[in-house]
Amino acid sequence: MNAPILSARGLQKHYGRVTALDNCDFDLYPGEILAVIGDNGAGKSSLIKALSGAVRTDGGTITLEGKEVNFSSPLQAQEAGIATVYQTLALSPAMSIVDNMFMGREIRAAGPAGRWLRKLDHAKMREIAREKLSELGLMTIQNIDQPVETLSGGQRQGVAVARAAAFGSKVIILDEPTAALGVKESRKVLNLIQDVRSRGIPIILISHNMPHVFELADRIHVHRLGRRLCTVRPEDCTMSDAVALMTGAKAPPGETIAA
Amino acid sequence: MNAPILSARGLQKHYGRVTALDNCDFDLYPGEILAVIGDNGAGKSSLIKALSGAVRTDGGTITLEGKEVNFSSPLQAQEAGIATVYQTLALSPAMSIVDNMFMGREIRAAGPAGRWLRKLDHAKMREIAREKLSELGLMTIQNIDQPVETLSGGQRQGVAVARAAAFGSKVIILDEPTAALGVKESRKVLNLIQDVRSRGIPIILISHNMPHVFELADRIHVHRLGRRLCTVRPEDCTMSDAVALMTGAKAPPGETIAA
Amino acid sequence: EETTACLITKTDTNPFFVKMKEGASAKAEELGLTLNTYAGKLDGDVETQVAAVESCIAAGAKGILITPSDSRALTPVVQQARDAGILVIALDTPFEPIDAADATFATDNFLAGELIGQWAAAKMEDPSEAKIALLDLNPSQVSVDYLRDNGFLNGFGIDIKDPTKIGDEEDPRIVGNDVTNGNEEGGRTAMENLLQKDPGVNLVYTINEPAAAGAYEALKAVGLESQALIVSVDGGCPGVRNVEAGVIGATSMQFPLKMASMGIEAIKAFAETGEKPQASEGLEFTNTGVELVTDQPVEGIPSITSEEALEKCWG
Amino acid sequence: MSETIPSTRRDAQEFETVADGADRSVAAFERHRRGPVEQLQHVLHSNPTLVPVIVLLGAVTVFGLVAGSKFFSAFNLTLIMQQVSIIGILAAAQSLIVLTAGIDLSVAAIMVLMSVIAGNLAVYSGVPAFLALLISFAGGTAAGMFNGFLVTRVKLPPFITTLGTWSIFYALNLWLSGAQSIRSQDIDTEAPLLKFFGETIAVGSARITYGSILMVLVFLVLWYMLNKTAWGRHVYAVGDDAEAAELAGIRTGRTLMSVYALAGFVCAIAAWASIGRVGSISPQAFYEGNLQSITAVVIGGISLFGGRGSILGALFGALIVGVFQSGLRLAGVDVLWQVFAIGWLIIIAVAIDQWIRKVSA
Amino acid sequence: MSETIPSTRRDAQEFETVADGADRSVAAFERHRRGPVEQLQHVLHSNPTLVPVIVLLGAVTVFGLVAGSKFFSAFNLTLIMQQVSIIGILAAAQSLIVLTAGIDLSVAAIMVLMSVIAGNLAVYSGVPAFLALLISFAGGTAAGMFNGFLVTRVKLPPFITTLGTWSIFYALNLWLSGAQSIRSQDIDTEAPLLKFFGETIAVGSARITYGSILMVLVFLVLWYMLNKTAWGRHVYAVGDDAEAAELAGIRTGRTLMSVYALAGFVCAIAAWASIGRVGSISPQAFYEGNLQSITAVVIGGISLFGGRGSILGALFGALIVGVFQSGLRLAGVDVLWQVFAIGWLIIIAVAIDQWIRKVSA
Ligand SMILES: Nc1ncnc2c1ncn2[C@@H]1O[C@H](COP(=O)(O)OP(=O)(O)OP(=O)(O)O)[C@@H](O)[C@H]1O
Ligand SMILES: Nc1ncnc2c1ncn2[C@@H]1O[C@H](COP(=O)(O)OP(=O)(O)OP(=O)(O)O)[C@@H](O)[C@H]1O
Ligand SMILES: O[C@@H]1[C@@H](O)[C@H](O)OC[C@H]1O
Ligand SMILES: [Mg+2]
Ligand SMILES: [Mg+2]
Repeated sequence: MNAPILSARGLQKHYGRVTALDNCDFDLYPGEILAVIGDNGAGKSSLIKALSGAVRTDGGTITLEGKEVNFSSPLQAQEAGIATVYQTLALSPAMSIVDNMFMGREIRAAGPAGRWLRKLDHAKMREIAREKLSELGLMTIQNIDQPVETLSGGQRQGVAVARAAAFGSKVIILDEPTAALGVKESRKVLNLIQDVRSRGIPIILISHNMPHVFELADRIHVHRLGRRLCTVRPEDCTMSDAVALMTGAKAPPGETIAA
Repeated sequence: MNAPILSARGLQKHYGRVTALDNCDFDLYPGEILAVIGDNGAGKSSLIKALSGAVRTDGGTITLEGKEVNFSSPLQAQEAGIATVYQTLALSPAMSIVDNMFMGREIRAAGPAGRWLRKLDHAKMREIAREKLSELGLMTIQNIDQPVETLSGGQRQGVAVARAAAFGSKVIILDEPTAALGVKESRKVLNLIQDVRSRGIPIILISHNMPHVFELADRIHVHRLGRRLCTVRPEDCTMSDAVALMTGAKAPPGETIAA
Repeated sequence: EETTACLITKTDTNPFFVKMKEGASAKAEELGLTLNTYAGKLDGDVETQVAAVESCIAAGAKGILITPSDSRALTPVVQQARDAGILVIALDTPFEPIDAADATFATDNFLAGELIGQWAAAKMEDPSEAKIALLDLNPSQVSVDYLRDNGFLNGFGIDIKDPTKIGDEEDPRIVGNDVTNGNEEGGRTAMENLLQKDPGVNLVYTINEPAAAGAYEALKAVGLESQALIVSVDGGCPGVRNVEAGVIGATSMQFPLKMASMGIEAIKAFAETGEKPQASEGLEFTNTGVELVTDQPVEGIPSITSEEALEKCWG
Repeated sequence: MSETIPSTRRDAQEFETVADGADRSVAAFERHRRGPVEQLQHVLHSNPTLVPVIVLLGAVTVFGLVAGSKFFSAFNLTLIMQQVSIIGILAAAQSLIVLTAGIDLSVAAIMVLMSVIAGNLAVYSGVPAFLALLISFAGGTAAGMFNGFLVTRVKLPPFITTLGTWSIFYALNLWLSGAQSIRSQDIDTEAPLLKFFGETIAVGSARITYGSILMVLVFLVLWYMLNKTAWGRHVYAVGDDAEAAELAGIRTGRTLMSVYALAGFVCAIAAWASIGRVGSISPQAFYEGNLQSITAVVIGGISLFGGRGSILGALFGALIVGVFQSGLRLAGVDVLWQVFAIGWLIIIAVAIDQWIRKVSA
Repeated sequence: MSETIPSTRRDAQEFETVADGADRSVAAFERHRRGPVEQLQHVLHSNPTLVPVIVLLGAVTVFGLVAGSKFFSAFNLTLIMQQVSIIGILAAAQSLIVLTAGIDLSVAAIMVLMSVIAGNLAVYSGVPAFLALLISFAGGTAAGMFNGFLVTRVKLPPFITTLGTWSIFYALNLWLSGAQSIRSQDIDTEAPLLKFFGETIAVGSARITYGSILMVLVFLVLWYMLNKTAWGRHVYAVGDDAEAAELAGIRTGRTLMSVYALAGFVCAIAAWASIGRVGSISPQAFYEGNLQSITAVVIGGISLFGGRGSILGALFGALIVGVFQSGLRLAGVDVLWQVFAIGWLIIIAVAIDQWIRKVSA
């Protein structure tokens, strides 16, 4: 197996007296879908926040494409190619869908107005946003200039996923992307994940939905008590095994696969 | 079949130009678990907000135990016996777990301090809270006086569910209670729902998780485009049928069962 | 043991009080007194002045010089100070009742107004054709404000009705009153407002010279600066230079520095001999004097020129 | 509830049932190595009201050293209590509003208006003093309810509401008083009761006014109400997240209304105390009292975002400002630089508070 | 992406695949019956800046009828423009801060301090006027950045930050100026450039000062920056939900810092304009300018919670206040009742705004 594209060693994160990450390791290989599973409070979100620059760790190293990185903000992670859909979505409620999709990646108008007056090309952004949204087939949205706050929970999730997937990235992280979605929309997101993966982009997927995890994942990172308990391959293990591992009902079988 | 305990006729709810409820009917029968399923944005949350007094409808009537009711606040609904766990959970982040559990139902101290000085009995509330939480077996929480904001998403959900279930109610409404929960915690909540039901209390369960819905529900209310499309019994129909109905892939079979 | 004196002014944002502080500090140094100075944050800031008096009591001061922000409200705390054996002298603004303090060193503000009123009446070709704008201090109508305003009107020959009320006159020559907060910005806006009511304004009374400077700007902006005569009160050096420049027709000069240094002397004397200062003859207070400053003297009203005034401005 | 799954009518997905055999331990560990600074931070974090107390003690010590025995006398220390008593009581009213995530720019205006009303009635209109006071209490409560009405019914943000009513109350105050103070002598003869809180108890050189005692009492009563009654919990909940509180079954509108009414009532109490403190009734006094009360509240560590902090913090906040002002005055520092120092005090006090809150429980 | 499911390696749960045949219609219907009032509400909702415009036109009309031709003259209308120009420019600076969910109590203090600095340098120290102005611009920007530093780095709430720095800037102002004004005549001889914005263009009886034009220009430039550039979108996003903006990849710290720096710079521009407007340089002027600028902003419909409202609203807000004051004065109303009326104006204007926002898009 080739070298991991994104990996972490010995990550530490404390919130006061709570240890959210306890010497945690992590590896993502090129082109794979890696699922991260674990109990509530096991530290999954903390892990991906550390990987995506949203929190600063108290210790440990992160390596992207072999180079050690040290993100001090989500922007740095994004610029390095790590796009994330957080559990809280990170959308601006009063702003329109287009504005949200292009937040931080606005397109400037061509010509002097853009160059000198830094004028934005609203028409173009609107067009691209509409295209991306319908291409992903995700949306049941009436108006692309609608403020995000008027969307239902599911619709918002759609916008956030679309934003992460629409712009070229090296790694996409999804923290429970289907938690609030209906069957139809979940399906769309799952299809989308596979679609993204088929373009060769590796994906980290946090999910509590075992059928989804076992359907999509190439490998499963089992997270427990703030660290990686083990990784397993869905071919090698049943859903029941995985659940037993993550809940502590069963001890990990040594190192199941070379991590 | 006996009379519905909670029912609604012709509910209307508009948000500006969006119609969230379009002449919607609803019935909940004593002792049953009624699942409400539907696409994102179909209007499920709007329906339960109307039933629980959280939003005022623009038209239609609601009947509880045969009497027409007109809730102008969640408190009125609660006092009438309708306890709700909202999608947003409705917890106060800076307050402790105990404070949240007893919010609005605080216990006053016995004796003159309680009667005249309205002093609360903190010790008693703490004790009861601990009892309820461990009885429900839901929690992996370290400290009952911990502010809710320090809990993970899943832990918060647990507190909210415990609050709704811990105090005697005629009807319990749960809006996607397991959406953010892990496998273990989800299982706990599902067991809890059955437990509550076995005490004779009817439950309205909104969920996108078809296996859970089909496992628990006595009847399934299929919501589509702001109204009740039909109700089905899980015995009479497959998950695929239900999904087909709610997504509009299939037309409803007349009235499947007498609603 | 050293003698401590206190100076408590209404604010320290007004050059008038800055001058007072200068006078007091110089005199205190000369006489070997320790001086503590206090000020309210803005006009009417009673509670800061109360606290200042109390601090002076705590600091064991021998005497307090105070320009009360509210001539009535501060009497109880001043009584406390006097009960503690401290000499209290009101500067600039008398207490109500005036004997709440041991002594008062002040300009006769009514007279200050009267002088500029008389001058204006003599200066105008036809006082019956006057159109008067009155630019006062603030909505609170403190004593210096109504004394000067009514003094001016009285001097000009207008029936002032209640001498403690501003704006109760009915003379048709009065275009109106507006407030300036005693600064240029307020003076300008107030003048503009009154010009709006009647662009024919030809006589402008102002509470002090910053307000007068603002009023002049407003007149100049619409080219009416030669149509209207501006009179004021204070005699601060910038004000005197404005008389020289023809911005202000006449102003009544007061002597804050003198008030303060006399006050320090009185405290020194009191500390040494226990003697309290006496009021001017026929008055309830010690008149520190007022002089009319103008470069266009009129018959029968003694005045000094701006050149002379520059020598003693706020002396 | 037992650990085994109750008999379900239909089958749960098989993998889910595994979870019932789960381990019960929790993802949490104690951290061990911790520097002394961090340890201090932790102690303060668990007892946030300690912060203003420490700042207060620190300030007293420093000024005691700098300004010497004049500062550190029983006379001066009790004097500071007197001097802060009015802003202190206003800060208590302000804390109530701030705990609900509001802000009240009108507290001092209500207070002054009520002192003018009580004074006019008792001194000029011959109304018995106690009745005049009762009327002013009712008036203060009504003024608070007017704010409350605008906030809860018209749904205006508190800042805007009180920015507007401040002007309104101030104008009414000038109108009713004719901008004239009521003289101390007149109060003494007509209605000495109005000056009740100016009375002092002398113990050695210490002079404790009834007004200082009143301030402490007001804080203790409100502390009890906020921390030991259901109403208090609701106030915190509303401040923390109003929507959540509403859905949880709190009558947020009513709670807010009661908070504004109570704050107005406390302002009227402050009005009574202020007559004793100043000795007369001045319509121009306490013009900056609104911002000063907010200063006390924030220095006391109550969050402007609502729901966090103890009302006792505001008492310490008011005392800190008083100690600073008194110390600087006695050290002969110009008002100018006093203003400057208070500016820094605000910034530094809140910065320390912020640093402490960075730690999570 | 096609409508059919891409080949999955493992099987999806069977029921899920059904969803792909789903209907594509959306839960949305037009409502039909709608009263005229509701219709108005809707129109205003989609164009919120219309509200202050309508209030402004309404006020002009009413006062035109009440106060007659004196009010309705070109002279008076341009005078109002002049009179509001300084508070207007401050309101522009304030709007920037309010859009980020902050509030700035120090704008007027920064302005006065910068006018004093420019004046002292140019009039007394013989520094060339343009250089003195450049230094004051740098100073205003630095003062803004100091606020920004406290907000973004020390993480103090903006209200507290600027409550503190207000005192600091005010004390510095008194110290530098020695509380003395700089005379108009001295400015004329030493540094007439400082008065540039006092120049007027007379068109008939209308007198448009360069200062009024400057105010409009400042608003137009800021409007462009906020609405047509990426920076502007980021400002709105930070105001709307700072945490979300950060996670979405906005450098919220930098954005906030730039907003505070720009606001400080605009205050320095206002300082220059104020010298032209007042004629002299007075350290005591505009003491209430902070709250007046906030009043203009809220009457203009910009939400104090950030992220919502157009900066042009603040321009109309300032004009509305000016029109009210002018109209009431011309109608012969006492200052007292003018204060009273402005209080109600704030409440009513924001209540209308609130009513309109009740409708959802
Ligand atoms: N900001 C915070 N402050 C304090 N504690 C926190 C914070 N964020 C997380 N924690 C704690 O850290 C632990 C791990 O939380 P985290 O959100 O990473 O879990 P998770 O595995 O994502 O859980 P879930 O499945 O519920 O999302 C939990 O005990 C939680 O209470
Ligand atoms: N406060 C609101 N303002 C405007 N529109 C709203 C509001 N709340 C809901 N809506 C709209 O009403 C419709 C129904 O929303 P609702 O939240 O009831 O859907 P739902 O069925 O619960 O969806 P989900 O499964 O995603 O929770 C959606 O189109 C949504 O955009
Ligand atoms: O009395 C003072 C007056 O002389 C000065 O000019 O302005 C302020 C007043 O309080
Ligand atoms: Mg998580
Ligand atoms: Mg919903």
